[in-house]
Amino acid sequence: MSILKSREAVLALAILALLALIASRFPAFVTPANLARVLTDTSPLILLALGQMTVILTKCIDLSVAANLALCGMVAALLDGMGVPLAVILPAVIAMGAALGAVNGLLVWKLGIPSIVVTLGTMTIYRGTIFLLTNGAWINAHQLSDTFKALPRAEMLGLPVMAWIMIVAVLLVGLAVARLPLGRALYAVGGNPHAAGYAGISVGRTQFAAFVLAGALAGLTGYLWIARYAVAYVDIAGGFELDVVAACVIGGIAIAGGAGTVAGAVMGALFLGIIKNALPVVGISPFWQMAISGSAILIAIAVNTLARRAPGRIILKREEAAA
Amino acid sequence: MQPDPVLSLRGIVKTFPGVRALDGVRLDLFPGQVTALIGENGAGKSTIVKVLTGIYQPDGGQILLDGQPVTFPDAQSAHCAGVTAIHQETVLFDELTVAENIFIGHAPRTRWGLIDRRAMRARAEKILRGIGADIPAGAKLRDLGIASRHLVAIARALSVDARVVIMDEPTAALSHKEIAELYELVETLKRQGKAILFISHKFDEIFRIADRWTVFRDGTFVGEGEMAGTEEAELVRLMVGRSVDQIYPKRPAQIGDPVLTVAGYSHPTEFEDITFTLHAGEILGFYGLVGAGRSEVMQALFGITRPSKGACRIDGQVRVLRSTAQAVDAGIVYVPEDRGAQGAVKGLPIFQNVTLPSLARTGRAGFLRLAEEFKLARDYTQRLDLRAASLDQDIALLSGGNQQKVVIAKWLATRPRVIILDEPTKGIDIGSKAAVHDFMSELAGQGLAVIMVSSEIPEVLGMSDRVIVMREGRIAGEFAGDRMTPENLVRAAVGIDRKEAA
Amino acid sequence: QDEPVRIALVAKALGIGFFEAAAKGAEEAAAELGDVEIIYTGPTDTTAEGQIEVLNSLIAQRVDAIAVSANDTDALVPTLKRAMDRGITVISWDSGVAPEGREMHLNPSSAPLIGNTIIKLAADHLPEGGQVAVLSATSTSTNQNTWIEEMQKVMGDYPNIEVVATVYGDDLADKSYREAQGLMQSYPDLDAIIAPTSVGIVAAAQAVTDAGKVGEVNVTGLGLPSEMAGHVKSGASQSFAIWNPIDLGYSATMIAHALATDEATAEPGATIQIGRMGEVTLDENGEAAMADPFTYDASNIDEFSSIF
Amino acid sequence: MTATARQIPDRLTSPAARALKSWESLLLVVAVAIFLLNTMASPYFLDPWNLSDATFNFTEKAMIAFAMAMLIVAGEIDLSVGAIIALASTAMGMAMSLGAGTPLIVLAGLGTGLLCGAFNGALVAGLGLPSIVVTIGTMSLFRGISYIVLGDTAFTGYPAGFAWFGQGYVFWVITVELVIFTFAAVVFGTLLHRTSFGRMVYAIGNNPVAARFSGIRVDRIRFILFLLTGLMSGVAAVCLTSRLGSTRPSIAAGFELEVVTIVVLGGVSILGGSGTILGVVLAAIVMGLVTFGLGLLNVPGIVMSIVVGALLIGVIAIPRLISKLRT
Ligand SMILES: Nc1ncnc2c1ncn2[C@@H]1O[C@H](COP(=O)(O)OP(=O)(O)OP(=O)(O)O)[C@@H](O)[C@H]1O
Ligand SMILES: Nc1ncnc2c1ncn2[C@@H]1O[C@H](COP(=O)(O)OP(=O)(O)OP(=O)(O)O)[C@@H](O)[C@H]1O
Ligand SMILES: [Mg+2]
Ligand SMILES: [Mg+2]
Repeated sequence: MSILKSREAVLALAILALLALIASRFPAFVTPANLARVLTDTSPLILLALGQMTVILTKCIDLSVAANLALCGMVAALLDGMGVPLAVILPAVIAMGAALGAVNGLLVWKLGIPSIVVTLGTMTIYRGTIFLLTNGAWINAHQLSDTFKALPRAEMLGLPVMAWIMIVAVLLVGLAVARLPLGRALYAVGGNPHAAGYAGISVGRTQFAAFVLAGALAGLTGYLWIARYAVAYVDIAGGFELDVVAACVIGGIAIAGGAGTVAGAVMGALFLGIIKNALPVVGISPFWQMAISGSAILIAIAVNTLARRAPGRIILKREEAAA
Repeated sequence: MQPDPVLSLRGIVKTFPGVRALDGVRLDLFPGQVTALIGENGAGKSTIVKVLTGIYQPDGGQILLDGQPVTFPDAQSAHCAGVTAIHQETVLFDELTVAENIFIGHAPRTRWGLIDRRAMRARAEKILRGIGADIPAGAKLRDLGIASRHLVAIARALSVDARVVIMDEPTAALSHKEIAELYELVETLKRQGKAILFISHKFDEIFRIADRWTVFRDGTFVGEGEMAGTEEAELVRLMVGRSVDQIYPKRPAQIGDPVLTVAGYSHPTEFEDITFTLHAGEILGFYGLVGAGRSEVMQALFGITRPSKGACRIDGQVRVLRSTAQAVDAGIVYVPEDRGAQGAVKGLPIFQNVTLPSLARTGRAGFLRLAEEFKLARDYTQRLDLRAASLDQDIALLSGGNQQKVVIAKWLATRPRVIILDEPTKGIDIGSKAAVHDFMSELAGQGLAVIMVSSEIPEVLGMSDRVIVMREGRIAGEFAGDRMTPENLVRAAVGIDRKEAA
Repeated sequence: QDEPVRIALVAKALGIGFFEAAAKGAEEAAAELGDVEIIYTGPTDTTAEGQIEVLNSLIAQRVDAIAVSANDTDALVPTLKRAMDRGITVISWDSGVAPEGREMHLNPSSAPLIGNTIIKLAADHLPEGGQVAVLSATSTSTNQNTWIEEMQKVMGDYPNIEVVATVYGDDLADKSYREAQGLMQSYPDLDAIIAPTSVGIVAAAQAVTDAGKVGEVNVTGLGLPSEMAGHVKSGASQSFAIWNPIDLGYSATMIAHALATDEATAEPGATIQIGRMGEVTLDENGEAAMADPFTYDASNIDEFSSIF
Repeated sequence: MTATARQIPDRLTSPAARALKSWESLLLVVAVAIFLLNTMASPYFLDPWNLSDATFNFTEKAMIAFAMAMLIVAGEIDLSVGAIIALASTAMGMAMSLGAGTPLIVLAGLGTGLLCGAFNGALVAGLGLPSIVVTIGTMSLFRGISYIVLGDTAFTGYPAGFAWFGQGYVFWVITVELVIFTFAAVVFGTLLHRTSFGRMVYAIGNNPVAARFSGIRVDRIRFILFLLTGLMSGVAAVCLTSRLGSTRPSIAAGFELEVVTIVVLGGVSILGGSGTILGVVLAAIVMGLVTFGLGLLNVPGIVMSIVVGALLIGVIAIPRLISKLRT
């Protein structure tokens, strides 16, 4: 009973039901190999959803994650073209993503500009910067070195490294959110910003930290994305920011801040990822896909929000309880 | 003989844009003693608390701890210095557990820098047990009731090894059972040699637990002394700058015909079978412990929540109230308990706050007429003796008491038949309180039917013609005339009769 | 006349290798003609609205000619009509606009020929017959749709080949990749993927490589030698075709110049000289075809991969 | 007790003095500066026909921005406006293919806009769901329905009379769209600033709970605001469809963020409770001038968007930075 009450459990059931539904039309979808593929494909969404979750927890939103990803990915590709070894590229793009996130964070923290405005602006600036870097040119598979392309697809224990990186990130973020003072501060800041100040938690600094984390994850994902799809151009992951927000919302992260879990974010992303991967496979016309994922988002929001609604204070005691 | 103060403030100055909240005040706190800080609304009491706990930085002056000057650049450092506070606002977080709420900001850590959840939980349980609270440390705060939350806030203040404990209006939201427990806690702390700063507007409790007093007025220090041998009237005079003679100026009113008749109002979870009649010119008091469901009933009458059963008649006509707009049309208005969230529309100027429910009257064909709005706002705010720089000033810039006046003005301007005042004087200083009471009497005298929800017995007894007591969502008794005694009210409110019968 | 003839070459979107190469060809034509200024521009992403804003600013600058590769056959028509009303020569190339919106359209090749080529490329490597699927660009891109239509018309010539699906990768690398993966998943016996788009073909080749199906699934269609070189060598793609985009940009510029300077008029049956490419003749729809598509495979890829 | 009553003045600063220090005056200065810069930068800028063409860069987005501004003042947001345009345009195409004339086609567009607005409104005001995520969902849903209807085809061949909305001129260089834009500005300006409805919108934006406790029908007003946004998206759909002369499901992609950018640049607080229609008008003009001026210099669109992004942050950040440095 109390298990059913948890949003995460409901979501897990929904995912299982979805898989069962797909399997009934297309059994091959649920083979372990294919599920591993879906997991790998969904890794970028999960990675970004982790960062977005921390940002949303603090009552902010980051619309610039996809642009950040694209810019970092392009820089990774350019560095690779210059012969920089991967061991240097990887920390460099993560740092760069974090720095771009820090720009958002600083504008929110120090100038108090609402995050939606800040990231709406930096979103176009970051993406435009890619154009300025390359004059719009694409970087194609043959221009990327083999080691650069190989890392995310190399397999370990049956799963590509890309998926392993995602899993490690989920565990690390999960641990940080549950066990680091900063992680707990995310909830405090989002749940009651006024009170957070009284508890000695700086609202701005916590939001800044969330933006930096989201940025670092976007930077990492930028490299993974470019290496996986072996092409870099201005429009990489265009519009992906809304998918990321949708994943968080489906995962039960309250858009008003202060409530939500890492497990929820991961499952929200998986839910979207499975739908996106399954629709082409089960032979649903491509023209139906958009409407179907839109409906899925709406249903998820309705279920999440209505379930969270406070059940009232219940002043009246039931007679037997009082006796 | 007086020990040396643990903590002394000298010449503290704090200014906000446009307001000098503290102007060179001093304050001394002594070990094992309770110092009461007294002052009108906006005198600067909460501001000094925030200066002491590192939330605000003073613009001038000195904080001396054991005679040594210290600074508290943030809440953490005040904590470390052993200064802890139960703030006027709740400092709790719904999505965190009880233990986390108690320790947020100073949680015990493991070697790896992670939060040591086991240690945190054990310590939280110990503190909770110490204050007699039976609350599981692992529960999420959002699952707790109001009283438990308050205990968590207290536990939080005790979670550091404090030398100075500050309590800013800790009893404002408590009923007298919890208040009694709080007094015991204060005694324990005193015995442990802690210095306590106690802020309250209620003189009975100040006289009961404080050893010393300090009075602020308009951000300045006006005096201090020993509680023993001090008269209430003297404190009031220091505080207000004049004497307040009559606190409950209830004038006998002409009670007229029934205006509002409520029959069998019920709600699935909040209240049941609420039945009463209200007459023109009458002040009907609603007493009960906090959480008895009085506000819930009033909000149902005002169309906020929908009753599942029951009927409501106004002037004999059955009215179905599905929205606040319908309630206002029917002539019922409600001055809410939660001024900040439900009363004032902060961000809008005073005059717009006043005319909000009367726009149909001040405007024409849906278009605004500013001149009419200013006229209406001026009429009613001046009758309530509002203190404001101008009518197009943002209401958020007013002190709490003055905001309350604007909210009352807003409703009077609709010329209602019934006005419901929910805790109209909660957190209001003694001078403003008298003004509100005075005004309530005047309204009743003019034939308005008034419902006053209050948790303060003297106020209920002093102002009401009749009192209804609620307990756990039901009417527990109705008292008028000679039967309106403190004993009867309290018995009904806590259900002593039932217990004795069982 | 002192002022140079200003010819605007409008791409579907900036940054795509194919159009960048065409721009090179346009510059080549300009150098040959002398006294010609090329304005190479386009929207950031492949939308009609973006292209209209670009066209508006070109109209405002009173360029002499506009040569556009359209993101939408119909949506550009009103704007291009306005351009023509203001005395600007308008032609379309690569991806056409409806006849009311331009004076003529330069097809890179004839649509039937392309339609036949793409299926032939697949069929040539499937002597026993088999299943093929089409990975297109957006569902709204005119040229893709025409080619696929033409391909369907000649399917009778390849009785053993079955087209099992048409999917859309929207000219986005990741979406195309996922769609290609989906195809291999849904049709385990798939023998070839035909992607008549330079973005799609690369993504599909990558997907086939990643799925370890090199040799099983042959990727073919239309692509750029520079982008496909690696995949041809790896065997993910046996062969693919394309016309030379440099030539296309060159020809479009030549035609735009001829029409703008009234050296030629655009009417059915008219013949227009296009420098080193010879001449084209307009059909009754005002369309002309530049040249046949050219097939690239392991034997010639290195020669071209450094050019475009 | 009236004996002690003191006089409280109505105002301390005159409305004129306030206006001078307002966001709108700042925007006006920015607009004039950009106008002068453009005049210097390109010889083609100061030409009535070119300026008239330039208005197309913002008129449709601005029409929606007015309704969106009211919605944002009330503390809500609608990210589905671009998708509503697509669906409304599809409905118009269907009406046309069923043989409807221009008036019916227009009605189909406006009606669809209203329906979409009602759907959003019902989810937000009726069920109490957060608008930002609801409209992220309906954004996919509405456009998705367009894709289901149209697939890879397009509606073309709208009647000649229909072209008037997006391509017609009322007088000399004054386009029909510009007239609709101006009319919408006046109507929304009046609605927000001169009526009780507008006042209630501000009240809701500042404190929805207190607004409800003041007898305002908060949910009904929210619903109406979504209806208005849907309606204006329908109007924009009519104009855009007429201007393009055709309908595809990808029409108006990315409009929502540009509309929100105009609104925010116009000084409307994204947190609700403040902002003016005049600000939105000026912001639309500033955006139009920037994009058109840079377009004349053949600057790629993405570079323009950098400029717009920087403008958005800069215009908000610089005053704050200055006041921060002062203290
Ligand atoms: N953050 C702030 N910004 C501006 N003014 C403030 C701020 N905090 C307090 N003030 C002003 O400072 C003065 C003192 O406020 P304070 O909260 O200390 O009063 P108080 O004595 O605690 O009153 P109450 O009894 O109502 O709690 C008031 O005039 C208040 O309006
Ligand atoms: N479980 C709870 N969680 C959060 N807040 C609560 C809870 N119970 C009560 N409160 C708050 O405490 C205050 C008093 O509670 P409530 O209004 O229910 O008491 P009441 O008996 O109706 O009347 P009164 O207003 O006289 O206290 C209100 O502001 C209410 O919002
Ligand atoms: Mg206070
Ligand atoms: Mg109450």
